[in-house]
Amino acid sequence: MIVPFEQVLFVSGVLFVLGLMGILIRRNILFVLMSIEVMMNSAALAFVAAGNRWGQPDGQIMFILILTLAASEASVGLALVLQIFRRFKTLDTDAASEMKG
Amino acid sequence: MDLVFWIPALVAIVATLLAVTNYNPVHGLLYLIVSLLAVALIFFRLGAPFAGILEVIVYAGAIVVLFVFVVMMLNLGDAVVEQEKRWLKPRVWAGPAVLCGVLIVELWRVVWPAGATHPLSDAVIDAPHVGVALFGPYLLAVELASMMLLAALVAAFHLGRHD
Amino acid sequence: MYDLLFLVFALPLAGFLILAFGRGRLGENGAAAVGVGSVGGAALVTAGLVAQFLGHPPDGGAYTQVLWDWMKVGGFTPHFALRLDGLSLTMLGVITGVGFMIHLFASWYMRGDDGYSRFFSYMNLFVASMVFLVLGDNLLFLYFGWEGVGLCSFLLIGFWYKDAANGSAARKAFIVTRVGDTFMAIGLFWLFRSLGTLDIQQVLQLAPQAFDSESGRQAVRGIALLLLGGAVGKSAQLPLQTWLPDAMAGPTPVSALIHAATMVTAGVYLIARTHVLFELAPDVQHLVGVVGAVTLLLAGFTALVQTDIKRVLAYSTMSQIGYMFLALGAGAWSAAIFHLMTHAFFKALLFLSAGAVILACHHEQDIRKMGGLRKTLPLAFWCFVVGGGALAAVPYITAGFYSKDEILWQAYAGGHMDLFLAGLFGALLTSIYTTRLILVVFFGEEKTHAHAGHGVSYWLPLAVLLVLSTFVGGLIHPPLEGVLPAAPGEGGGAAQLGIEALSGSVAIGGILVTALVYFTRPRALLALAQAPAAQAVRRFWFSAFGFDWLYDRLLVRPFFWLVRVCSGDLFDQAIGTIPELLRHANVLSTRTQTGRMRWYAASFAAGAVLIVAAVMFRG
Amino acid sequence: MSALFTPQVIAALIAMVKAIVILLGVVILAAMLIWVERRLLGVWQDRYGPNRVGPFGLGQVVADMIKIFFKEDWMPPFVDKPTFVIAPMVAMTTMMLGFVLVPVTPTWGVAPHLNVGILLFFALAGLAVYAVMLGGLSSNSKYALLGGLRSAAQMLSYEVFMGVAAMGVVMCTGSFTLADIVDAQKGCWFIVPQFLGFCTFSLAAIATTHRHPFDLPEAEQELAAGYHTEYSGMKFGMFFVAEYVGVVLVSALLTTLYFGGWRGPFVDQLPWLAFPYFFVKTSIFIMLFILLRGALPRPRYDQVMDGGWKFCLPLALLNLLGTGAYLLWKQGG
Repeated sequence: MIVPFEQVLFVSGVLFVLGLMGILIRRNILFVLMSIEVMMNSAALAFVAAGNRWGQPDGQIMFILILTLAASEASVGLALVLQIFRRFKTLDTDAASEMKG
Repeated sequence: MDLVFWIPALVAIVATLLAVTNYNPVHGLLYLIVSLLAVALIFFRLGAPFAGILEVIVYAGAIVVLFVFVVMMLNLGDAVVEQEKRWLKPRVWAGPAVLCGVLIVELWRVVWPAGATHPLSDAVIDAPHVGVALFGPYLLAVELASMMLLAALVAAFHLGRHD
Repeated sequence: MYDLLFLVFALPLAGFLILAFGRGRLGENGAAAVGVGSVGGAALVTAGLVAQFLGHPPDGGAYTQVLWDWMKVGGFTPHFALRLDGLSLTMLGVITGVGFMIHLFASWYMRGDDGYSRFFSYMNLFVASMVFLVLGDNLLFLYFGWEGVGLCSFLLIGFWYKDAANGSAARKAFIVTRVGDTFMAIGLFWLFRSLGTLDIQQVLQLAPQAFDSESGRQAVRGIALLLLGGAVGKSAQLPLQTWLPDAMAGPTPVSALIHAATMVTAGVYLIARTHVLFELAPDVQHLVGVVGAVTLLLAGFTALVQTDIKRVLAYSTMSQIGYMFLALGAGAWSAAIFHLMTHAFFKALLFLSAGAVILACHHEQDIRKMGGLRKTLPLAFWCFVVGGGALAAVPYITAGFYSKDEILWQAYAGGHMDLFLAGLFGALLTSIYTTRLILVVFFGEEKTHAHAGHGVSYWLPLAVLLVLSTFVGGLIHPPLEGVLPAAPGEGGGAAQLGIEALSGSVAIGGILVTALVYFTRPRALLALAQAPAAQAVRRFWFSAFGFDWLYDRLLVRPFFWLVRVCSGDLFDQAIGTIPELLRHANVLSTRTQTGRMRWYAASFAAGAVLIVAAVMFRG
Repeated sequence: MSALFTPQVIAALIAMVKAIVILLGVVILAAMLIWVERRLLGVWQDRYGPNRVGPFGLGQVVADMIKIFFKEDWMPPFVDKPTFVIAPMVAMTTMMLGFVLVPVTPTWGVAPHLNVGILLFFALAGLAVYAVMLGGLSSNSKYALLGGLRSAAQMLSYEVFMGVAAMGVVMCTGSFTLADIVDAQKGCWFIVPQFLGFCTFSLAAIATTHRHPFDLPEAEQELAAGYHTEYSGMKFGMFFVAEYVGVVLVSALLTTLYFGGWRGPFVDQLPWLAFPYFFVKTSIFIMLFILLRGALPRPRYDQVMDGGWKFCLPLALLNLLGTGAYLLWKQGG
């Protein structure tokens, strides 16, 4: 007997909010990227659980798509981190605020 | 109480919390790996072994490795820990934490209403099922994903160059 | 062979696409190869078509190639079809043949220009549009090509866009012809409303019955008038003639191809194509002739006093197209098309050799600063002599004589004495200003040092057109029987010989008198020119009878005045408050753009909290 | 008592015993390998190798183990302690865990019927990278850091096409499960249809265990001892043994994937032949790896990376494409 669907969704929601909190409180861009990975992972968890709920493989397929998204995001994001570090000599997200209105 | 689900779930939650609040990037990443492995276990429990193993191979084995790699390349040292300590004052995290707490409570009320139970099944959806669906109705999505990966590859190559 | 008909416009179109998307990467030789080669290919296909047409004419004298259905709206299903008959074949020969020669010449003329490949891409697009204009079996496609050539004319007049004057000349040409195009569009709407079709053959068949009633006669009169308006605009006839002299701002090959040989004759083609409508409205047809006659006289007088070599030729073009209109008005359809063809030969020749002269004199266009060029530029000189001879219609040895004489004879034979006399007087004017131009440019003292051009792409087009401008061109008879109705005076006999003798002696007389006065009494000529009355007349003629001035006062200035008056009115202010509000909103919203990522993320989170709360409390 | 020993519990106990036996065997084998390698290298390089302690120098293993166990486990003061401790554990654990997959004989194996099968090996190999990276990162020393960077990049690169190469076998079998893969080789070993895959897989396997000629992370001349420069005592021992465990694991996998695992002549009639077949095949690969160390020079780092991305990856993809095309063709008739 597995837990009900709602409980898995709740766990996924908690993970998501933790990731969101990471984005809100961290100034270090590396941690921000990590938090984004956490959020994507929690979404993937919700998808896989939903796939189980309906007995369809679609949930896992969405997981795979999220995985590719996360991989692209991480590679581009980390390349940007290197660029930012090279340019501003810091990982502070607030340092890169040249687009402010 | 399904311990095979709840133990990894608690591990994942605690590890994630530690990951996003850690001062040291390397330790944070280690906690993140633990969290990912725990989620992979949840996947196994939910009858998605393929997703679980991909979570380990790609997430833990490739994406987080990239993070560690970047940390190694930047070679931040102890200075970054000091800096994080300065940045993570209660004044900074109190507000967002309260906001997130509200959100968690709300989510709890919305996704887990009292009395609502949709049981999950023990049935395993194996790699062949996923593969057949992936290269059948989702073929376009696969192509789009591959295109996105290519774009990311080009972008990362371009951004990562020394100019 | 007929199956290849579509190639005639597909090849230049492909050339245009290659050049346009190549964006100058092809280099000069590559661009020239594509640009000239595509038109050359079209010319080859046309040659094959001509051979086939003359050898084995298609059934009914016309071949139709349906490519696809363009659209389907209710019962209106215009086919995307090409129609080849004697008339369009003649036009096709002129467009691709003369067009190829001019392209070839242009590949020499334009060398070293920044926009070399851009030039050829425009030129190819022009050829494609023009071919489309004459091949379209439907007035809709004719109109499509009509606008296409207008666009290319605009692009090419303003080709050297860095000079603001060229840009305004291009705009002027575009706007003035647009007036005519609007007339034509309305005419087409009316025609479609009356007949329910725009297919040319059906229009020609249906028109006689459909317009048989009294109201029908009124309708066809209106339609013909509106079509005439379109033709007048495109062909630079009175009163929409003012754009053509300014169009000389474009490169000289453009003037040769578009503003002499092909595009400006589209009006003649249009009227010949829809001749049934004009025959149903005889007074409008006569108006066509009158417009042509007046234009040819005005342009002739104006050309007498111009000092810019290209403007002289531009006014002579207007005047020659006036002849064609005159012929159309007199019902001499075939003669008009015949003159169109020979005019294309000798006017292209004149423009190209004028281009050679201009380039040799380092982009000098003022004939007063030239002189004595016959020694340094022998080829250009002989081209001018032959082309000028054809223009002035020197009897029997030039192509222009055969066509112009045909026009005069038909006008006479059809009983249009007014048109005939105007044409005769115009012939005199033509011979005088042509002789003047040649004398001033090539005789007298040498005022500038010229460098003759060389290379096959320089002399070959000139040589070919030179040959075609002699009586050789006059021997070509367009296969127009069956397409256009016979003229009143077919097979003239003794009377025609008399007219020939008369017009020939007028032309020769004009040339001789001018040359005589120029060589023997230059002083008297100068004294005449210095006289105050003559000065006034000269200024008046020089400004082309003040049409530009008139239009400026009549149309342009009132329009500007209206615009100025309307620019600050109540509506404007009311509308102005909206951007003002937006600007304030913008200032406020830029405040929220702090550049801090956490701030944005926090607003996301707050939004998520609100949305989830809304979901929670809703149910 | 009978309630306690239900059939499931007994089965679980038997499985545990099997697992313990297999893992113990592996560790002992790995320890023995230290001696075997030194002796064999001695033979191939025309010298003696260890031959003083015990018969044929066999006591050398015991002596080394005693030394490593009882040496002071000293930790430099500048290291990041938690990660420094975790790194060798990860190395050892991931390599040992890999053996759960291997069907040693038809009946002996921890989880040869696991449904994700060979994928688990890739997951473990992916995690093994952390041992190297964390070791290099936590040591706070430039030799260790550079060594860790290099070997991490190398392992990541080679894992990519190791997976691609192994997918050829998976496609032929239609299953990730190693037991199925062995069964599928009843008629013909996969070395024949998957020769390109075998070549790339074995190359990648050597690189993943960072054995010679892919031992750049430890290139003594440039980087001292690479990522484990700062390690000593038992922690160093774990890295050291993990390397040999890796060699054994990779050899066993090569045997299973491409050489029919425990299959051999008469094995269906005489089931006891299965283990000797498996042991001999695996040993041959182990010897091969040692021979490679004795025979080949070490390539430059950029050559290693180029060889991986520009040579092996296209080759593995070609193999995969060819296999796919062949299978589709056969299916379509």
